[in-house]
Amino acid sequence: MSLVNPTKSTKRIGLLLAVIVLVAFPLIFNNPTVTTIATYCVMYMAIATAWNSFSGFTGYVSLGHAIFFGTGAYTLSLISTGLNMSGGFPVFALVPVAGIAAGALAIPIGFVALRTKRHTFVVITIAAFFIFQLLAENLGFTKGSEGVTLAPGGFAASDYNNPFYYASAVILILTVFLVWHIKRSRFGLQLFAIRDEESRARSLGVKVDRVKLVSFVLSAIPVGMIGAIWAYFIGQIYPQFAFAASFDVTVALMCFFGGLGTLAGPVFGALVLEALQRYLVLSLTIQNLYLIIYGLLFLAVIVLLPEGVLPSIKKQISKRLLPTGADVSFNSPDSATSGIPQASAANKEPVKEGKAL
Amino acid sequence: MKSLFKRSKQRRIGFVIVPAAALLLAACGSGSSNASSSSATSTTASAKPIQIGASLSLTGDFAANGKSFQRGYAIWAEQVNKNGGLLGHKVSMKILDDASSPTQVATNYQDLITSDHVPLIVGPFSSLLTVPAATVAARYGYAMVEGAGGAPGVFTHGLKNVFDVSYPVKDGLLPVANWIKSMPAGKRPTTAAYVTSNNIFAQPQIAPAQAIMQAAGVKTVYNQVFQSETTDFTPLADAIAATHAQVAIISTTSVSKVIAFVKDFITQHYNPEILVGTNGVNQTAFTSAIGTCNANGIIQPNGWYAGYDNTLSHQFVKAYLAKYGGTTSQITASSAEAYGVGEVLADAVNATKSFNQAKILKYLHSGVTFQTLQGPVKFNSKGENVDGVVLGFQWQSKGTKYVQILPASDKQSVAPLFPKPAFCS
Amino acid sequence: MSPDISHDTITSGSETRTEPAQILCLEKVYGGYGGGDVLKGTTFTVSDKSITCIVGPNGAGKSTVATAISGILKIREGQITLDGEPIHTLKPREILKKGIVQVPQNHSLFRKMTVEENVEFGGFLIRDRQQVKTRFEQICELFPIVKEKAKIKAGALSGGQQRLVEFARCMMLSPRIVILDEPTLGLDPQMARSVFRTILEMNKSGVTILLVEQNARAALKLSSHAVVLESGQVRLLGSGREVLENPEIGTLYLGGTSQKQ
Amino acid sequence: MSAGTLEMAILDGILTGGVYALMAAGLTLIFGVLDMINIAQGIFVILGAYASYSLEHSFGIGLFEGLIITIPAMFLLGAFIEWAFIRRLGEYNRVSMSILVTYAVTIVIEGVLLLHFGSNYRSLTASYVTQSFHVFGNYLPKIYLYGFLLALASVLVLYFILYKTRLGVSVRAAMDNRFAAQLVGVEVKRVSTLTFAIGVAVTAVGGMVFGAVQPFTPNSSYDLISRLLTIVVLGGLGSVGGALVGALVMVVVEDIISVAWTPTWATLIYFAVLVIVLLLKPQGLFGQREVRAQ
Repeated sequence: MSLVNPTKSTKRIGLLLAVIVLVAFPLIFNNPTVTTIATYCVMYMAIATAWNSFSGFTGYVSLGHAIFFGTGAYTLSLISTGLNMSGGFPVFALVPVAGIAAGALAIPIGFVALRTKRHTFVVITIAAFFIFQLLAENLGFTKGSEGVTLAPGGFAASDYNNPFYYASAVILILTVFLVWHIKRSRFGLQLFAIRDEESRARSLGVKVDRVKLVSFVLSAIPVGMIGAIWAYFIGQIYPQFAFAASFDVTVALMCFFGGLGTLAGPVFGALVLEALQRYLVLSLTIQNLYLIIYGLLFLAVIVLLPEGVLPSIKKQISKRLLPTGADVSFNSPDSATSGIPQASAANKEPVKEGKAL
Repeated sequence: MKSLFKRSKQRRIGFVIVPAAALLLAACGSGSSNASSSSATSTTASAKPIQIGASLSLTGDFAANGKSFQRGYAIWAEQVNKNGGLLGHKVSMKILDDASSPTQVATNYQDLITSDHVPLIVGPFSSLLTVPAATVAARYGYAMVEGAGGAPGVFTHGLKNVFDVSYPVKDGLLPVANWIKSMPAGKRPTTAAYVTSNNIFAQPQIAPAQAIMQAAGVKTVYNQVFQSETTDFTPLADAIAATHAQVAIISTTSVSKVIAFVKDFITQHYNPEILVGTNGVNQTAFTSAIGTCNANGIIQPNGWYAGYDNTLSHQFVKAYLAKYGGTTSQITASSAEAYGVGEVLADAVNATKSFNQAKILKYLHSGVTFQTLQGPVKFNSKGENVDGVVLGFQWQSKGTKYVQILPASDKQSVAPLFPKPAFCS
Repeated sequence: MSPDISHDTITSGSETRTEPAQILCLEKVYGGYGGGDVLKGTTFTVSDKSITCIVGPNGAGKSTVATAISGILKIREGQITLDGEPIHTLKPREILKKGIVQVPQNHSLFRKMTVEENVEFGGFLIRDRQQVKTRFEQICELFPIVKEKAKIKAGALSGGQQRLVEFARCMMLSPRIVILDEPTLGLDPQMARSVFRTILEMNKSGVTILLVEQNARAALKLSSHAVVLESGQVRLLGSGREVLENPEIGTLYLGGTSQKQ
Repeated sequence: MSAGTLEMAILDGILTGGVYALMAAGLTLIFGVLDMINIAQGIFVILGAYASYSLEHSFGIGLFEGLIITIPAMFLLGAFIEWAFIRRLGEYNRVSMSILVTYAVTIVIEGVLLLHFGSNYRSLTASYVTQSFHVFGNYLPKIYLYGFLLALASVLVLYFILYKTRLGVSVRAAMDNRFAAQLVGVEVKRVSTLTFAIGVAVTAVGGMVFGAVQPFTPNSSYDLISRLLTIVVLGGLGSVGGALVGALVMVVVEDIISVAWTPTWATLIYFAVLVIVLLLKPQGLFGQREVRAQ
């Protein structure tokens, strides 16, 4: 993954390398603790990529994607226990079903929540989150606060984690592929237009409501599928853990850390932060210190690298390698080729939002 | 000027590299410890020390109890070492923090078993974390003796490696119910109000007690389940007060909620003849919040308290005070539960003369009775403690003394304050 | 000042004085939002009591010039001077105190407040309430709409009416220079004409006007001076008429050659 | 259930709602002027409660007297946080960034509180905490009444600042149109700092009453902040009056459902009410209708 102005071929080689590392990792590092952490990392990489494809691309911060995680978890758990499945690989066949359930649920939620503007959207997703957590706690068929226990996977103890790792890796690859496609498609362009200035996008004929809803639903599906794998992996789900309040903020931090709205950012952020957090918790002897370290790390990143780690590094490196001042970063306004009058090239007025409008 | 600028940029990038390095360290650190494997079956006296692994909630929602557990385990390890260790090995506790998360608790036990190769593990805090923890342990054939996973849900999953040294949660209110049942008809209260939080520890206690009391003619006048998200308990407490129920039972997992109810009962001048809280009543947080004098007469069921007359218990209390100082009233039942876990595990190891998990599992399932500071422990096939005794405690002497009152037949029990004296303020 | 801006003897438009003083100068100004510079060495001056019009394509930095002069955007390099004194280091309110007032492109009224409150807000910096009252009476005479709609919420006015209230508000401080950013944007032709008329009146009352206008043809006719901006640099300076009649500029920015309409 | 119980539930709701209104008023002001979502408001309330606790336990300073110290202290903390972090947020992605920054602030403060106080429940005590007035056959807890009156007084002070002072005029201008306020000479940066600081300062009062009414730990802030956010959105972002109404609606709806039907579904019904209100009126009960830009 070359960071600087990668050409098509280096990009491809980088991507290939990344996939090889992803596939080979549990074969090389086969310590179960490492593969457990790796499995969670891959899960969060997929979740962060999916979350970012909606919230990072449109600027609508969802704090309710835990709903889809929980829905996926409950779908797999309830169906597999309902059918008395005895573990093993067949249970993974329910993962796509969980994705569909999450996606289907995202339609009405998105339809309602996306009618509001950004600030309100954040809060309405929180409200929706609580509604679903409370439903899971109180409805009969979810088994309430008692939770649902699944049949154990039944895989050999020595590489028990591998099926879950590879299932998550498949979702990760599919999600990254999907988001990569979205990013360079007309659809992606519309999402970015909404993020930068929704009213202008609307006036340019973007079907804003539909585009946002489709993006919301697409981002829910991988989250639901990972939720299902998680439930099977952990073996038992309770409402307060399947629908976890801190889920979305954690994911948002990952996306921001790597670089919101970029493709590699969330993957990188999830990898670093998930591993870092598990490492800090395992290694710090003074309790709660990790909270402080974690928080200060973020404040420092926000102050020093406000665009996130990857975009900032990219900028620094490109500045150093291309000292002429030609700007290769994707966020900067169009570079000027002086002398020639250009009426079309420079049409990007700086966005300044008069907030009362 | 320019070089200064550059240097500062480098620092920024260095800052970013730190977490990435931490990740690598995490991977390498766990990987390299593969090398140190402990052959644990040796019984020679000069054997090398062993680690006993546990994951506890030292942060997050269950942190307060998790820390009590940590103390209990620590004192147990100290006592074991004082008596020459386990099969001649000095023991030390390796405790990881799971931040009250089931995901982390599973990772932690996996790490303890596969990276640290601990020969023995003991359980986490909270029924919510016990199943994920035991599932991982079962995968590697480890027995998990635990002291805080007594909710019915823990035993219905066919796990063959869970052993709870405490009494089963669903039995919690039985002594109170049986006491009420045993009262002469004229004296016996006739109405009861039940309120419980929607929680696997709190909720299962209500129904068995309610059944006994209803059979004894105690009418249920209020019975509600509330959400842990509830912000304002006053309307619930007021509604209970308005029923003038003679028995009020509040089942919660957190001291904050029982405080909220009792505070409101005080302001409403509602004085039930029997007032029971299933959790937190013995804590200083409770008495200091409602006022010591107001605690007078309030009852809590529990498996243990510092005044418990049992040789093992005395040893524990002495060791606790020596290590952590303070007064006996500051020793929580959670610490004792953890200590009890250690006692059972040590007995099993000593009886089988090995750290072999299969042998230990077989022994724990054999139906023998263990003696612990909480009294006798005997496991049924599910791992529940069928000998588990639930005691009833009550604040007496204007809230200055916390004494055992139930079961009435027990020689240690003193006469209960009945009806409960009116609140002081 | 800089030698390339010495050809301001050309007169046109409403003002026909010779050698007026240069009150506002921008010298090699660099600056922009977040990502990079929008202004890349912008240099020009504004003559006292002139109407100076800035034209250029989208993204040339016209509005950025306006926000830079009023101090809302801090410039990165170069300087901006008023009567020879640098003002780019000052806070927006200090620049305001010096008599430079901006009416920005997007609607800048307090929508929840009445027209009266809005206009009075123009005198926020005047601490003497009595003085604000007096000035408000004067403004009402200049802008009858303020009196007419005094108690109406500003958000309820039409686009053109809002513009006039914004003008009225900016006059509260008796400014020396008024910067108008796209004052006729989104207005119908009749309303636009009325706005231009008001601008001329303001100018006649002694106020220097710096005008950023998309409707370049109409604006240039009105202007005494013109600045052609392109990619943050000044491409051409001259009188309004000169620019209007420049064949290249005409083709590029004014939508066709400069034939009389 | 008797009729008296329902009346009591409503009365309780109004008294408790006043306290929530105060905490939410700070949040809504901060939103209005700074155009940001302050996730840290919850932990500020808890910090306020701990501040009162420390003064009471270490120096024997009473709850109400302690406010003389805690209010300015929280004001300064707010000013510092605004200066150190909030000011650095740009216009771009402001909502997301503000959530992240204030969340980071939250976990740092939470970590510090945990290090210092541990995770055991604490509560504020005073003789009047468990006392009540006997009026019309009902018992009215003193602390709720005091808390309500204090909250009311604080909201009145906020109103006075907003509508009768030059700072208030600036604040309202900045809330209405930040850019325009700058144009007429309002020092928006200074106003932002002051607003944030005032918004945080009221949590000293909110925290004191919260801590007297229910026990708290450093973890208590998360439930609180989700409640406060729903209150300000229900009332209309930026509207202090809206925060008052939103808080009352929240608590009263839950209390009535709890008593008249079941506490099991009370919270869910409130959230459902919120969603329905926002469906019908996306700007909240007292929010200004959003006007599409150009």
